[in-house]
Amino acid sequence: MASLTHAGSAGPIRRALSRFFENGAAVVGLAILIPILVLTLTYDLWWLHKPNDIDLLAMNQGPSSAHWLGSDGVGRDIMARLLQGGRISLLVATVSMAISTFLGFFIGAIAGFAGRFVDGATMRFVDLAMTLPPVIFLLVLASIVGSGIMPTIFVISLLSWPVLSRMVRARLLELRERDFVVASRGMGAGLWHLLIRHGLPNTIDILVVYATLQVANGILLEAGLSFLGLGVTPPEASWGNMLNAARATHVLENYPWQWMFPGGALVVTVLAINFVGDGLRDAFDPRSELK
Amino acid sequence: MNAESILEISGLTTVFRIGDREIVAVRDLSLAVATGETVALVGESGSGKSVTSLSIMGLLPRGVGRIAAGTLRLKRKTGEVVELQTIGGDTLRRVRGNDIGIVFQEPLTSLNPVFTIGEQIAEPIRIHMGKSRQEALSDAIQRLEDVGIPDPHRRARQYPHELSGGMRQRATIAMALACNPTLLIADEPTTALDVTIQAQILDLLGRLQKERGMGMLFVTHNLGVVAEIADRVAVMYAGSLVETGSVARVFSHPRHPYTKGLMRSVPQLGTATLLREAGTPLPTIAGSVPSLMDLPSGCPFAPRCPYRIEVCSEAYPALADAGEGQFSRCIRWQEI
Amino acid sequence: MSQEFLLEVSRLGKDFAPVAFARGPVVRAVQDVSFNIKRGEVVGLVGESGSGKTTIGRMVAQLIEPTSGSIRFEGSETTSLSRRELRGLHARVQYIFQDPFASLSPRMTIGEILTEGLDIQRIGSRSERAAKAAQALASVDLPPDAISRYPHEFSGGQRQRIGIARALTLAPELIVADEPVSALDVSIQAQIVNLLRDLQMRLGLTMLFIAHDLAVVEYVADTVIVLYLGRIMEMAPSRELYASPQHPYTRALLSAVPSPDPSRHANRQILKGDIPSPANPPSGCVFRTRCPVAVDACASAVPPLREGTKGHFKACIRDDLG
Amino acid sequence: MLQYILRRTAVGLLMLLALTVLIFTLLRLTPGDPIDAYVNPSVPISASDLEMLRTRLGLDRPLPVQYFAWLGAALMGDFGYSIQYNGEGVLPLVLSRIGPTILLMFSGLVIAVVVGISTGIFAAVRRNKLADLSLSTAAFVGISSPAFLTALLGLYVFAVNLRWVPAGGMLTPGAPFSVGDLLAHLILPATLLSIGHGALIMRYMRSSLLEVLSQDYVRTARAKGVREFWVIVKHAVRNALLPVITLIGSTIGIAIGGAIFIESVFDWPGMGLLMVNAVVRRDYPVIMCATLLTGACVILVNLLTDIAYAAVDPRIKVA
Amino acid sequence: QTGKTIVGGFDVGPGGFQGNFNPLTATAGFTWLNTYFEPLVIYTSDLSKLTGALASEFALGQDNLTYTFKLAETNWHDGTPFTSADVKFTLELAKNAESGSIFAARLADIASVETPDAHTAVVKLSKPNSAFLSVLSQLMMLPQQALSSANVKEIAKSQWWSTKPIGTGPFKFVKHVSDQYVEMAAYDGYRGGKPKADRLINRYFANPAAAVAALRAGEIQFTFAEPDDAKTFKGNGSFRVIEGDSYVVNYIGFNQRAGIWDDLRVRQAVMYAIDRNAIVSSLFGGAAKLANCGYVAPQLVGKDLADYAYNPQKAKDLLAEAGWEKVNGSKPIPWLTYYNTPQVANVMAAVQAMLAQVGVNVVPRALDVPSYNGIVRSEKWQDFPLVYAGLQNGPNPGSLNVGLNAAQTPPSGNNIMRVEMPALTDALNTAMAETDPAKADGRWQKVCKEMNAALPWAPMWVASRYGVVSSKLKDFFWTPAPGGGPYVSHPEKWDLAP
Ligand SMILES: Nc1ncnc2c1ncn2[C@@H]1O[C@H](COP(=O)(O)OP(=O)(O)OP(=O)(O)O)[C@@H](O)[C@H]1O
Ligand SMILES: Nc1ncnc2c1ncn2[C@@H]1O[C@H](COP(=O)(O)OP(=O)(O)OP(=O)(O)O)[C@@H](O)[C@H]1O
Ligand SMILES: [Mg+2]
Ligand SMILES: [Mg+2]
Repeated sequence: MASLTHAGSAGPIRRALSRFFENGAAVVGLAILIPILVLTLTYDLWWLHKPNDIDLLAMNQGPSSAHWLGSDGVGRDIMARLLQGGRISLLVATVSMAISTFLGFFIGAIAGFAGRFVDGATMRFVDLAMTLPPVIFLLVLASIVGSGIMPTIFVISLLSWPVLSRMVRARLLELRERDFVVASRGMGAGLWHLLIRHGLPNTIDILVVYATLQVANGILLEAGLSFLGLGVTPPEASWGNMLNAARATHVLENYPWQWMFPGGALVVTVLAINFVGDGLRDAFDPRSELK
Repeated sequence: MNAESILEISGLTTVFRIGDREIVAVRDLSLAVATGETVALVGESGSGKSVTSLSIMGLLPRGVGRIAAGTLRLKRKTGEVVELQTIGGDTLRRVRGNDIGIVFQEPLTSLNPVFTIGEQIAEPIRIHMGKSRQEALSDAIQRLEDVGIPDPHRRARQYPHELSGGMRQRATIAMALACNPTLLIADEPTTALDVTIQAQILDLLGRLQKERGMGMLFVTHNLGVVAEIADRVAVMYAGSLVETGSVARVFSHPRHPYTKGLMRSVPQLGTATLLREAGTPLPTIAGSVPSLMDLPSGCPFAPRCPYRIEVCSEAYPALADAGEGQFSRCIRWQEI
Repeated sequence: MSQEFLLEVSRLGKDFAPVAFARGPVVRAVQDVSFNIKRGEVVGLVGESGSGKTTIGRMVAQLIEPTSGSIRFEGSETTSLSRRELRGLHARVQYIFQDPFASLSPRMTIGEILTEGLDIQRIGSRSERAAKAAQALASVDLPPDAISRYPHEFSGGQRQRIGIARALTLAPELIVADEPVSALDVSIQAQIVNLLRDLQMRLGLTMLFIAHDLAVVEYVADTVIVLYLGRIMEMAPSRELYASPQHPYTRALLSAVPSPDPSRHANRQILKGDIPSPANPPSGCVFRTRCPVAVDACASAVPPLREGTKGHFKACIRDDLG
Repeated sequence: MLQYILRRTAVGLLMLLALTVLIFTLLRLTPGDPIDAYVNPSVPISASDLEMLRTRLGLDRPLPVQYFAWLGAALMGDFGYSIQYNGEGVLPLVLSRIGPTILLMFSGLVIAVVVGISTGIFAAVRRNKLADLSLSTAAFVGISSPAFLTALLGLYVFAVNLRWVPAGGMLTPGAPFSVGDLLAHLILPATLLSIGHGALIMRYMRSSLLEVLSQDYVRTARAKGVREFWVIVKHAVRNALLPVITLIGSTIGIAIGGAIFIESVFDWPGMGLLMVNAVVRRDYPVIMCATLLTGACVILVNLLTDIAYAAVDPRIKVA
Repeated sequence: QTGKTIVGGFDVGPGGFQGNFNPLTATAGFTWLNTYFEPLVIYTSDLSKLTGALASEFALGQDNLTYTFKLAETNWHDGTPFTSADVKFTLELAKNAESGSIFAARLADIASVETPDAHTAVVKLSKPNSAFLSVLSQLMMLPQQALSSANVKEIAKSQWWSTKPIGTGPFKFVKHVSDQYVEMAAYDGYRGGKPKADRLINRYFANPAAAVAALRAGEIQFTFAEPDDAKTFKGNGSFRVIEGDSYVVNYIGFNQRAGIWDDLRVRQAVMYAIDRNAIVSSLFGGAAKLANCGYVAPQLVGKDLADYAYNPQKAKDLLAEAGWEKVNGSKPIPWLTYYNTPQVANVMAAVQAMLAQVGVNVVPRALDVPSYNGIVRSEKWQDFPLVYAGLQNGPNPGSLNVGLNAAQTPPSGNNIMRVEMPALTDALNTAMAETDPAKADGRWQKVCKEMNAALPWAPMWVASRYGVVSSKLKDFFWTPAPGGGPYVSHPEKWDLAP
């Protein structure tokens, strides 16, 4: 009964989180991420410039006391655009993450739990989605649905779920044979019960990690799409379309603040999210439960 | 060092670092293995048996486990006596596989899945006996034959997963014996096996040990196995050696309440029917094995002990000499 | 209640086909197995690893479908049930697992684990379910505060108790216990065996007790079935089987068990060779390749399971052995 | 084995068929057709001038007719003519681009694999030491940097400013072919391409090796007296490579069509560039053929990965 | 490798047409085509008038219908002489839509082509056409001996164009490596003299920025450059920046069928709301001319046009009068463009902000060319209520006709904004029929006036375009002509300093 003398009873999620907070890099990631989130979400309350206010008299100016991070080619404040862009990039990344996580989980879960036939059919579908050359898929999809925030979200979500489906399916195929799931089936559990009571909690590590990394991935994909001119359309700011400016050599060379700040923000944010994701992976790793 | 001993452990204390705490996995363990002798180390899961064998081999996980105290003296093939806890690097490497062979519990996981059986057995032969690849391989086939594997030429070319459990365990034994070590450590070599296969392996080990006159440290948790194979037995509980002596002595007159309880709680073939028909429950040891993270003060067995008195939970008992080479870590050993 | 037998298994067989899209031999895990269990009886199923014990247990518990043969529960055939009926049957047969670590979901509290079956079967209200869970917990000697804890906070023996409690919540009539003690520490095994035996007698449970530890089976079971490569070798009342084993395999098995009693070591009989692969079992008697007394005839036909003395069956053509 | 390959091939062919239907449908849902791509809107061309061109290309027929016409011809090995490239045969065109792409991919992959695996091993062995931390951080930065940004900066720094390497293309135009020239053009894009993959491989290798190092058979190797160096290189690395092979396989699959950023920044005449141009120009025959070919490559690579996996891991039998 | 090799990005930017080798389907790319093919007539290097190329002399008869061309004495690259038969062959092929020619509609007025002798060609039109010679300037002469055997219907798909074309220009085709470059060698027999460069290479670039990078890296000697990139070369002694008029008027096109632009006051309000001066001086760095109609050339503009000077208050008032709140209010109006340059993105952002100030909510959206064309040629008015586009307005002022004449409404023409303004159509028809150069300007001024008053589009400006040349490249001539020309550029004189 020795182990019963432990005080309190932390659930698996709480334990994972406490492991997470022991991970230095992950905490650093979080420490970077939280201020970025707070800043992007609140900037309009405290920053006097608006992201789309043009000032043709103050174009391409370097950082100054008026424009902390300088101004862009139409005299918009880079700081305001950076923060608004962050908001948009994070919005796109988060929403597309939610959609693709949802799709990925359910498709993978159904393949994993619903038996051979469904599994085979679903997985061929997933294979197909993965065989599609991403460039063509992206370009074509983007020209069909157009560009802008919603289409970008749509495109990114559609591009990303198959990977998750595969992981979820693999986990559930294995889970299906695990004793506690067998026990549940032995008590008469149906598909829905298994999915919600066992499938979901036991893929939570995959989901959490995927979701985190997918946010990072989403930011990168958005940037890539915008770079190709397909993502979030200007004048709405996003980190990707701000970076697009660096394609012009003169901007790259003469107005480094116009791309360095969004580029830096993007890399740092993605890096921080990756740190967090990696920390979560370790924290939620089922093997760490054994220790 | 005693003339006959190959291995003399005295006062071995091994600790593990877990987070910012240290746990004592083996505490003040003294034990000797003589040439031609089989010593069994028994105890329940987590009692420190494997840690003891790993300590001897210097294979404690780096940065996590370390020998905190004690000496481990080994008489090498050359007759030279070394202290295993102090030598390191190359010398230790030359001891491993050459002077000491070890067989692990899980034959599947302790064989490398991507190399053939032959290659894996040949490896220590090449390292320690300086033979060529070809020679080593034919030696390996010879070793496979020694451990009773039929058709050793074919088997040598196969991968671990292509062999049955018993066959794999024979292969790991062949590997441990490849360089004719003077000491064999067998860490629960039969636990993962079926009884009929276990009987084969025990028979094999017993025979090989006699033939070669090796010393053998045999780790197990099965008292039946101890009786089958060992000359002397050492019983561990929660990291401590609680009782040691010749098998005959300990089995007929256990001097520690844990040993006694353990022996009684295991149902015996033939007698179990009587118990069932009489409706008597099996004798048990109350409670469960304590976690090393929070060992009780004093005697670790005290909370479960029917002979417990107050002092038991105050002081860690010393190993008391019960005569005829039998020792017990119980202050009331005489009453048992 | 008029049925003599709670469970009647006849000519049960199970083949495992290779997984989807892969090729490979069919594994004949269980072949032609027939036995009956009376209400309140404990039947022990012993055999070495891979002999098909778990497969039989799972077919009995309706966790997998037999390839052939029939399983009758209280006289009614179970292999052709509708989903609804199957769910009802699931409540009446419960399973206890070998591995106390794998059998409890690490993501659920003990309370959730114990009420899961009641939830699935939609039995009782929330509070009734909680009460049943608490009662089950008490019956396996665990403290009530365990209800809000997670499995990792318990030792192996305690977890096995929880697994037993879970099986009890649905008040089953038949329990399939699949090696319930073999993963446990020696000093805990006896506790769990006692608990199971106690519950069985107190609640009048019928039990299929699977184990490879012959001594434990001897203590628990009224009738013992010895399996080898998916087939029954010998089946007899426990006392008979241990006192006078008839089949050469049973004898070898009993003799191979290591014992602290040195007198038993002397006439030890060690079987040669390995268990053949169930994907490619020997012709005729599956044991003949390792049998010390095999004769040519053993290879030609599968020996039928014949009743010798009353209730004592064996599948061996050699009647000439003592 | 042969049967396995045949079966996989059959499934693969069905998949390709589905792929063509999918792409065909998607393409026709996009606004604009090849003729629309042909005219600069600021050039005064009247629409009637373009109609005949449209008819010439058969774009006025109903969609299913066009699809089956395409499929029928494709099954005969005739993939038609490129619209944008003045009637170049599609198949030779696409094939001529697959070489450069494979060259780029392969070089990038070789760099990524060599660097990724060796640093991965190094980091795992030096777990949590300074070397590990800095390598891991570098890998994280590599994973976190958008490919187009590194490509742009790389081009700007190494080609435009330092002039170490040419600023794009695969060969110096007009110059006779020389390996040195090819390598000079190749090195920068290949290196930049390898960053992301290399970083990913490094991370995988590190964690995979860490896992393997805790396996029993590694302990067994030590117990045999194997030198630490060989314990890692011989016993651990080979096992640790298994998951990395899968990763590399999936990377190739994705990368074949995905090197687009590098190809477009460096004007590398590969599939990525071809496909982007084909989509922008609505060059249907080229898109169809390229999709089919990259799809086939992905399927082939997946198959090869599975076979390679079986070759490295004797436990796995493809059958 | 010996000899001088000039490498350039001659097909970069809006004047180029990478990968097109068939002059019959060329809408641009004449800068390059002109190095190996030649038309009968060509614009002078300042684009002010037409002069002879393969036609050493040309004249329009009194009937305003008969054109007589005296042909130059020269040979094709394969050595066969160039004759009037080639002219007849080329014109007939170009007029035949079956060949996939995009000149068919523009050459529809040709009634006959006669060849009185080997060095004279006479073309008769069915009705006067002021744009005829201008069209001919883009029609490269093709060798009859090489193409007459080909099936006309297959000619558009022929590989001849990109493998072994034959022209009369100063350079001979050597090879084309798709998506990489086209290589030419000097044609020693060129009638204008042996070219100074031995080889000429046209490198292909995915975008102007890549070409600029190559230029800076010293790999090429010339390329088109985006205005902002061009700026960075200013004051750099190793490069020369060429600036010139683009001849493309940029406008905000009102979809006349969208319903929301019906009221002239709304269109005027758009004009007043945009501070074009500020945009030109800041975003264009002054390198653009304000347009108040489709033209900026002084001889075409005329006097007393409304100047629509920036006046946001007036714009608001006009909108209020027109009941804009009811017509559209603040609903977002998609604003399409096919320009994907950073400069245009900035311009549109600025305009968006200015329009937002007066209560017109436009949302810019940049598309690729086919999507844009596909959308604006469709009938779904709500998809393109507003565009930002350009249309060539010179050197032949008749270019605008295709975009504004009611008769040119798709599918027949390119009047994508569906402008149907009878007065404007009349003015255009009159001007198009005027073959007398002396009177033509006046006619076009009328068109301009009409545009200025009725605002079928909101005309914005004509911007400058830029090329950048390495100073090693001597005697190089380039000007940002629409579609790349052609104009007299003397490629045979281009030379490379060591
Ligand atoms: N790598 C390790 N890190 C931390 N603690 C360890 C480690 N290895 C062993 N221990 C601790 O040492 C104790 C003794 O473990 P050991 O493996 O020796 O037990 P054992 O007697 O061999 O048990 P078993 O019968 O299960 O093999 C365990 O309780 C465990 O907590
Ligand atoms: N799902 C499955 N797919 C394929 N083969 C299986 C499956 N389950 C069991 N088998 C095979 O069927 C045979 C019988 O297995 P089973 O698990 O019933 O044996 P067991 O007697 O319970 O063994 P153990 O003592 O190891 O638990 C074995 O050879 C096993 O490999
Ligand atoms: Mg152990
Ligand atoms: Mg089993």
